Amino acid sequence: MRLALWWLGRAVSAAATLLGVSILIFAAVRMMPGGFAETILGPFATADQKAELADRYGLDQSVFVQYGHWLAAVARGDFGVSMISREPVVSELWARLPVTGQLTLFSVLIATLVGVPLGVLTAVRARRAAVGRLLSGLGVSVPEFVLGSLVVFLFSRYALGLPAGGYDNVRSLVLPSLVLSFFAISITARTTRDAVMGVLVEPYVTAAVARGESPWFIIRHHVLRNAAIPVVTLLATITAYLLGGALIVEYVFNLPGIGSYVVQAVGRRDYAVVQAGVLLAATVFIVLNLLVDLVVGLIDPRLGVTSKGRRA
Amino acid sequence: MKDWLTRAGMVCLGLIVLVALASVVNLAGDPDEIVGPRLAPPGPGYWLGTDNLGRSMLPRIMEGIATTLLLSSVAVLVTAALSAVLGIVAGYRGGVVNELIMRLVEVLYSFPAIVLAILVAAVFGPGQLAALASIVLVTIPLMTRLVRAAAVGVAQRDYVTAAIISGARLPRILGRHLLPNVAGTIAVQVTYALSVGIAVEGGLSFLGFGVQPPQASLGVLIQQGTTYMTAAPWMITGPGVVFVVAVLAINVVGDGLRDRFEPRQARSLV
Amino acid sequence: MILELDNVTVTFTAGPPFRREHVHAMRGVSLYVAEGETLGLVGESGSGKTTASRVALGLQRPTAGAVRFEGKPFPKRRRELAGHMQAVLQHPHWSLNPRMRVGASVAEPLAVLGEKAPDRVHEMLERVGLEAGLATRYPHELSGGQRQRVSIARALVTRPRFLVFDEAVSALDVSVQAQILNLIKDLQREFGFSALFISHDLGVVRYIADRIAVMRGGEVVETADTATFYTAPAHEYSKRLLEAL
Amino acid sequence: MTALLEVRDLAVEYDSGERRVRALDGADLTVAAGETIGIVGESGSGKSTLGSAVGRLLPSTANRVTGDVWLAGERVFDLPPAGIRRLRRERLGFVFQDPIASLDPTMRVGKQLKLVLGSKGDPLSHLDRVRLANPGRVARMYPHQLSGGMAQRVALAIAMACQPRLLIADEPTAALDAQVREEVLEVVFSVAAEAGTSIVWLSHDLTAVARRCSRVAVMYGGRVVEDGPAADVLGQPAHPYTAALARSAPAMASLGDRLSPVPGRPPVLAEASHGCAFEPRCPYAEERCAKERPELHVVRTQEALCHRATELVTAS
Amino acid sequence: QETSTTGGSTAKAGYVATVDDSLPAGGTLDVELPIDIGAATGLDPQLADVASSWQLMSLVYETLVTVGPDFAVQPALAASWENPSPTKYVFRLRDDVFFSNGRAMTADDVVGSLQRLLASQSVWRGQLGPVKSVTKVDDKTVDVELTTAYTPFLAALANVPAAVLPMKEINEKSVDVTKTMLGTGPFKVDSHRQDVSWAFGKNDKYWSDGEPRLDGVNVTIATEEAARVASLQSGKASVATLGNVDSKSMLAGASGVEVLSQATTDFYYLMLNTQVSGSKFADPRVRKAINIALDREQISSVALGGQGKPTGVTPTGLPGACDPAGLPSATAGAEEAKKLLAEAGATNLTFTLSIFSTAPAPAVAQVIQQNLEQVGITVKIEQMDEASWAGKVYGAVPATFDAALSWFAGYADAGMVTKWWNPDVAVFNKGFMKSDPALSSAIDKAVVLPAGDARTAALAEVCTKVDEDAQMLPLVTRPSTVAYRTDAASVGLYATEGYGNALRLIADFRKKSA
Ligand SMILES: Nc1ncnc2c1ncn2[C@@H]1O[C@H](COP(=O)(O)OP(=O)(O)OP(=O)(O)O)[C@@H](O)[C@H]1O
Ligand SMILES: Nc1ncnc2c1ncn2[C@@H]1O[C@H](COP(=O)(O)OP(=O)(O)OP(=O)(O)O)[C@@H](O)[C@H]1O
Ligand SMILES: [Mg+2]
Ligand SMILES: [Mg+2]
Repeated sequence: MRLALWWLGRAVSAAATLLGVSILIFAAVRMMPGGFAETILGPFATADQKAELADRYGLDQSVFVQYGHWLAAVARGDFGVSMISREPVVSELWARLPVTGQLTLFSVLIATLVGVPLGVLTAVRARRAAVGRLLSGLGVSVPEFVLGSLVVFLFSRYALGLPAGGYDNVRSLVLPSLVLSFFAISITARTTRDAVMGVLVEPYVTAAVARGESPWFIIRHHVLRNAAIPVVTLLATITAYLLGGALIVEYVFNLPGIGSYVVQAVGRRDYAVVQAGVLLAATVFIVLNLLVDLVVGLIDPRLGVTSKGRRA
Repeated sequence: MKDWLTRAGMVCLGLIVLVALASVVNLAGDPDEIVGPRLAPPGPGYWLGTDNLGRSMLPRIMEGIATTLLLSSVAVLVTAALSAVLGIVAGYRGGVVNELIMRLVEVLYSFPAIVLAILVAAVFGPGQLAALASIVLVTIPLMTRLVRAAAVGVAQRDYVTAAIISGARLPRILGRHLLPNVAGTIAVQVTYALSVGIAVEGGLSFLGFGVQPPQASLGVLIQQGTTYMTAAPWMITGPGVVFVVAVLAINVVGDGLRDRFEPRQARSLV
Repeated sequence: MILELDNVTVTFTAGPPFRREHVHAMRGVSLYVAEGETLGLVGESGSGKTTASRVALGLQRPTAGAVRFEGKPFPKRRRELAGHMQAVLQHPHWSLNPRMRVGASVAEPLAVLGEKAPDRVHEMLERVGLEAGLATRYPHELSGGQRQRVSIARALVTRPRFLVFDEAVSALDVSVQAQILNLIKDLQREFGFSALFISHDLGVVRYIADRIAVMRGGEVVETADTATFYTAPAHEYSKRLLEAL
Repeated sequence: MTALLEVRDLAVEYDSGERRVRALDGADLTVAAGETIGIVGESGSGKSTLGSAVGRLLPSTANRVTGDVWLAGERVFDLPPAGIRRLRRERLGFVFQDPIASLDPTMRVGKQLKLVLGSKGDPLSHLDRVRLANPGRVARMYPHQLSGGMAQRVALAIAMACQPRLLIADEPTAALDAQVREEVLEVVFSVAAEAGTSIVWLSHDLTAVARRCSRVAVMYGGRVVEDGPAADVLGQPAHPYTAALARSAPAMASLGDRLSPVPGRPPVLAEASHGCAFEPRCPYAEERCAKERPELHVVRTQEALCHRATELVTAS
Repeated sequence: QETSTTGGSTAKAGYVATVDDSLPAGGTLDVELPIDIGAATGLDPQLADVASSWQLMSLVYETLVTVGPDFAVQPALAASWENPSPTKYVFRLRDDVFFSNGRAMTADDVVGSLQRLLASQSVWRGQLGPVKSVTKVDDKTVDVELTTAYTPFLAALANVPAAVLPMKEINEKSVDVTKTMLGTGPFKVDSHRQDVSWAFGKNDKYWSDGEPRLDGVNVTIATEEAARVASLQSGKASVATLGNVDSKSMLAGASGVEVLSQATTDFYYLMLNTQVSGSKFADPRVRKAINIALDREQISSVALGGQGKPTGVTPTGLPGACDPAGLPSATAGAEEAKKLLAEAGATNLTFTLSIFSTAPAPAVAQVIQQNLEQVGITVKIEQMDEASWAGKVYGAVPATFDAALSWFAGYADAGMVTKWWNPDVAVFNKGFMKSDPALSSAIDKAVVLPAGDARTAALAEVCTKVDEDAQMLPLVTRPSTVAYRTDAASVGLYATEGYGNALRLIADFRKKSA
């Protein structure tokens, strides 16, 4: 019962966020300069053509009416059709989801597998962490498009064994994932470092040291679990970020993913696509946050115990 | 306790600021003037080579540093100010206010940066102001969340309770008690946001929403340099090195700050 | 009657989302504090002492029951009570804003009332046995005992009629504890405030309280005069507590 | 070396970059096997530092300036990392002030005990040993679900799991309320007695310590200023500081009495003190007290670091 | 072994590359292009108005006539034609033409297609000229009558919007040309994913013997230049079009990649808005001064890496185009410009130049900025995404911008593009340009005159008038770059292209097995 109530609360909050996102994005795409008419039909289009297009997509109605129609359609699972391809937006998003999804997944995996150990290492060897600090700083200091372009160039010119562009199979995603994870590794490492350093000053770590446990044992059994919460929270944020931020990598590696799809749609003011894409991103974000709450609840049994702990 | 790395980072930042100041008086020449052949390697008159319009890279890099530094620091200050208000209010007030602010932040999170950039450019007209606003919008969600987290902790403190018992009004509690005590968090986050801001500025240039030509910024220069990576490597080397050094330095200083604000020292596990 | 708690119940919901629990921090607690009197509130950890003090301070709305301060229910706006009640809280480390000079911290309750009286701040500092020169220091430049004195100075600067001491000396070592306890007693004699003194240390409470209430599991199991209590405790639990002393 | 623990002239300084604190200023302590000794002193007198130094658990900002610690015949500060770990594992047990915080919050109690015991031990029997009712239930609980008293018993069970020769308890009851405090102390002392473990109990409560320990050592300004049988130290202090400390406990005062705290503030040393650290607060101080470091004086059953110890005792 | 044609060295006159005929037919060619067809009008060729769409559609659709390497009109679906009077054209259709669905093309398809075009909203309707009627004479003959003489008629007929559509199927509604492509061209569409890829298969019944040589063409859409360069280097693509003017030096180190620079008749132009109230360019002297100050040679050499050529309104490279060096603005000096500005009271003139961020527009704009600085004009560049730019330039009447930069396709006849200088005809520029009756009549006159000296002179006059009117200032032609792998493909490319179609000769391209 309580569980159901909790879920209900979360669902309401999620719905509110999605509604907010939808209103904002709906208003936003219509506020963007360069109307659909000039953009999609081009400068040569006649007034009749513009009127016809507006009529076909209901763009001549007031924004409120349009929003109402759109919302009603969305409720039925109909996200509209792209003005460019005239195909349902959902089917195209669905077709592109695997690319972006895998790309994000791999990047998050890499970020975790590299960033967490790196972060732990730099935290434990706090005094000799210069290399680690520089390494993790490097990730933020090399923009994705630079790294991406460089990798694409090198791997294509010197045939280094991995495909550098286009999407055929999972192998095509190796390099993009690496490039994309570069930034994520660095923040994961930093967050892990902060979290681990926070844990290292906790009395139970002192207690473990006092028992004569080995450093590795302490890290494995006590530090990792306790440092996991901020890291897990961050990973969700990163996942959401990567999902949206994959676009530059998608462009440079010419991957047919969602990021480039939505950006292209923005460029053409293809309203339905932008709206659906943003709503998808928001949904993923919300679902991820929900997952994080659950996972964090599993890791830390104290959660939900209120202020008390902090006061005494 | 400053280690050598933090100190080195500070020195680098100092140098970079000096270069930025020097560019204001065009110490190394006019960054917009076409001085030589296109894509010329380093030579007399253009010591770091020329770009694809035959402009000398040296003054352009200097201008780029100034632009980017100014842009991202102003943006980050704005972000810090807004995040401070939103985060503190959300963290202290909790309940509905918190929900509202955090949802708003979440909404921003789910917005693609490019849509934000276009919209902002539409409102302010393309240019520095728009780039600035874009950076702010992109960096605000994370910082607000972190400030809020810190504020929640501070709001529990006995001195806040004491102020409430004394009958202090909200502005006093927020301004005198919460703000100064989350300032550390903000200060640390500012350095991170600064490096993110610089990166966002670069990303905006990649998408064509950065500062307006002919003004140089590190983002613009690196974006162009990337295009000409093979034909004119000097176009990426200079700005690239400056960029990496700047962001690394900021990060390292941020780390140092963080360690300063964390009074508890981690024990060695040995 | 400065404070009355009438059949107050406070219930918290806690626990992770999928295992919510209800904690009854107070169940049907009735207490009063008379003018000029110090009520000692003792009990084991988690028995609801702090919750009771928060209710008394109007920081926590009871789930059920009534609270009357100076004979009236708490006003909607906290400001109307400004200067009437104060508290000295448990942790000397967190009771002072680390970014505020000590003098400013002490002056804050006055500032809230719109008064500016630097001499009163200095006078108050002297009263709690601190040099006035300390006013320009930051909390981290003071010892635990000094900090706690500052908290007391802050609490007393508006001459409130009612004070709550929640574990105000528990974190201090014995010798400092003694200084503070003496100080509280002296000041009470001089200012005549009423106090709710919370502690789990029966030795301390015995020294300072006129009357003693014993809490256990959210309920008040015994209320008695200090002398009576220490010589002839009525409740089984009180007896066990005293044995431990 | 027959003693279990020998601390000789130990000086430890904390260097936090801008400020240096000399936490131990030549502390001496001897603990024989099976002995229970209480170390008392005001906050900042160096108790915790001494306790940590025994297990070489000082934070990285601390450095040992002089002195040595022998534990079971080994020089603690000369051991290689593996050696000190073995020593901690086999010879030493620690119990800290905040019992809940010293347990891993994300792990069930049983699991934590199991980690310490390895495959051989049975967690339930160890929980039973520290008189926890219903060990099976406790083993399945998380630290935050325990009361302070329960948590401290669990911490004790963990510390005593490997039958250490020496148990260092750093204010193990400071966070507990009065009743629980006694129960926990009872368990600590009886479990240690059963195992033949020596106890070093760090506390600021002279009365409580004197009641349970065979010996009491009083610390002041980073040195052990008085050391002797508990009853004597409490009953007839040889050092003026001990005397002042004994007078200040609220429980000692009778109803209506005024407490008499130790006047002044405890010192924070930045370097080795030139004379007696208690000199500024001492009612009996004379000229040499500020200039000469006091030597050890044997007074009755006690040893005291006071120039005037003998003199004052005979006077009183 | 055989080395293929490398650049212009072994290519015939009029070509930058010619196909090696000795190579065997067959194979599928991988091509990468920066953009897909993308308009709300879908795949309907008649409504397509940008060259990138024409290029892709030309794989499937064909026109009655086509243009040769020298812009001479050549037979295509029409085997021959006659021009009995200036206003009458009689086309004899080939009799071996089939749509890729197997149905033979008929005169009805031709007539229906042209009539459909004339009845449509297409821009190309205007370029086709004053067509009075299109009639079927017999199964193989189609008659087109014009109301007045119109010299660019055949050139206009040679572009994709005038393609022959499967009218039977369209009328039966069994084919929706906005969603599918069905034509008589060398290839047919096997599959298409918008903005991702196309797979074209061979049209087995293609009329030209032995063509197409390829079995198929796979087109990948790769927006980012770096991605296309990478595909060329790795061999993932055999042919790609590139946008950077320095592609050649950037790909210099990549073995096996040949970069071809193709001239086009497309050209950049600068718009000076005279319609906004308080326009800074209302005074013709100001516009003229700007025109004088523009250094088209420098724009070409600096912004376009030397690949564009200065042009008047008649695109340089087309027969009969005027010589830009002879225009009044080219012969006057900076002093003249300053004087004009002073006379107009426009000293310290400052204006904003709105551009889209797609390269090389920013480079062109920056050179313009430098040019105008020489005469004391301050230019502020305002860069935005293409959609915002379009909104700003075409979205409002009167338009709100100061000045803007764009480019026109130059087409295959020197008179065609001049029409856009008459806003009453062009319409889309009414928001920022006022019509000049003298210029309009000069344009009308030049369009009508048959090719020859008289037309050349008339076109030259149009050039001069445009130069003096200076509301839309032609700048330099826009180069196009095509790169291919010499070990994977043999390609043919005209030296100059009028309809932006780098794949014009694809039916003849061959694949090399690496
Ligand atoms: N905000 C809260 N949310 C949920 N539970 C709470 C909250 N505050 C207190 N509790 C619970 O209410 C009970 C009483 O808490 P309270 O703080 O009043 O006890 P206490 O007697 O002051 O204990 P201590 O001596 O440890 O300070 C405890 O079980 C506590 O966990
Ligand atoms: N990590 C540290 N860094 C710097 N100074 C320290 C550190 N730990 C302790 N000190 C200082 O060393 C001195 C002795 O501290 P220690 O913790 O040993 O005292 P204690 O007797 O245990 O006090 P308490 O009763 O408060 O626990 C104090 O002045 C203290 O401020
Ligand atoms: Mg409490
Ligand atoms: Mg201690």
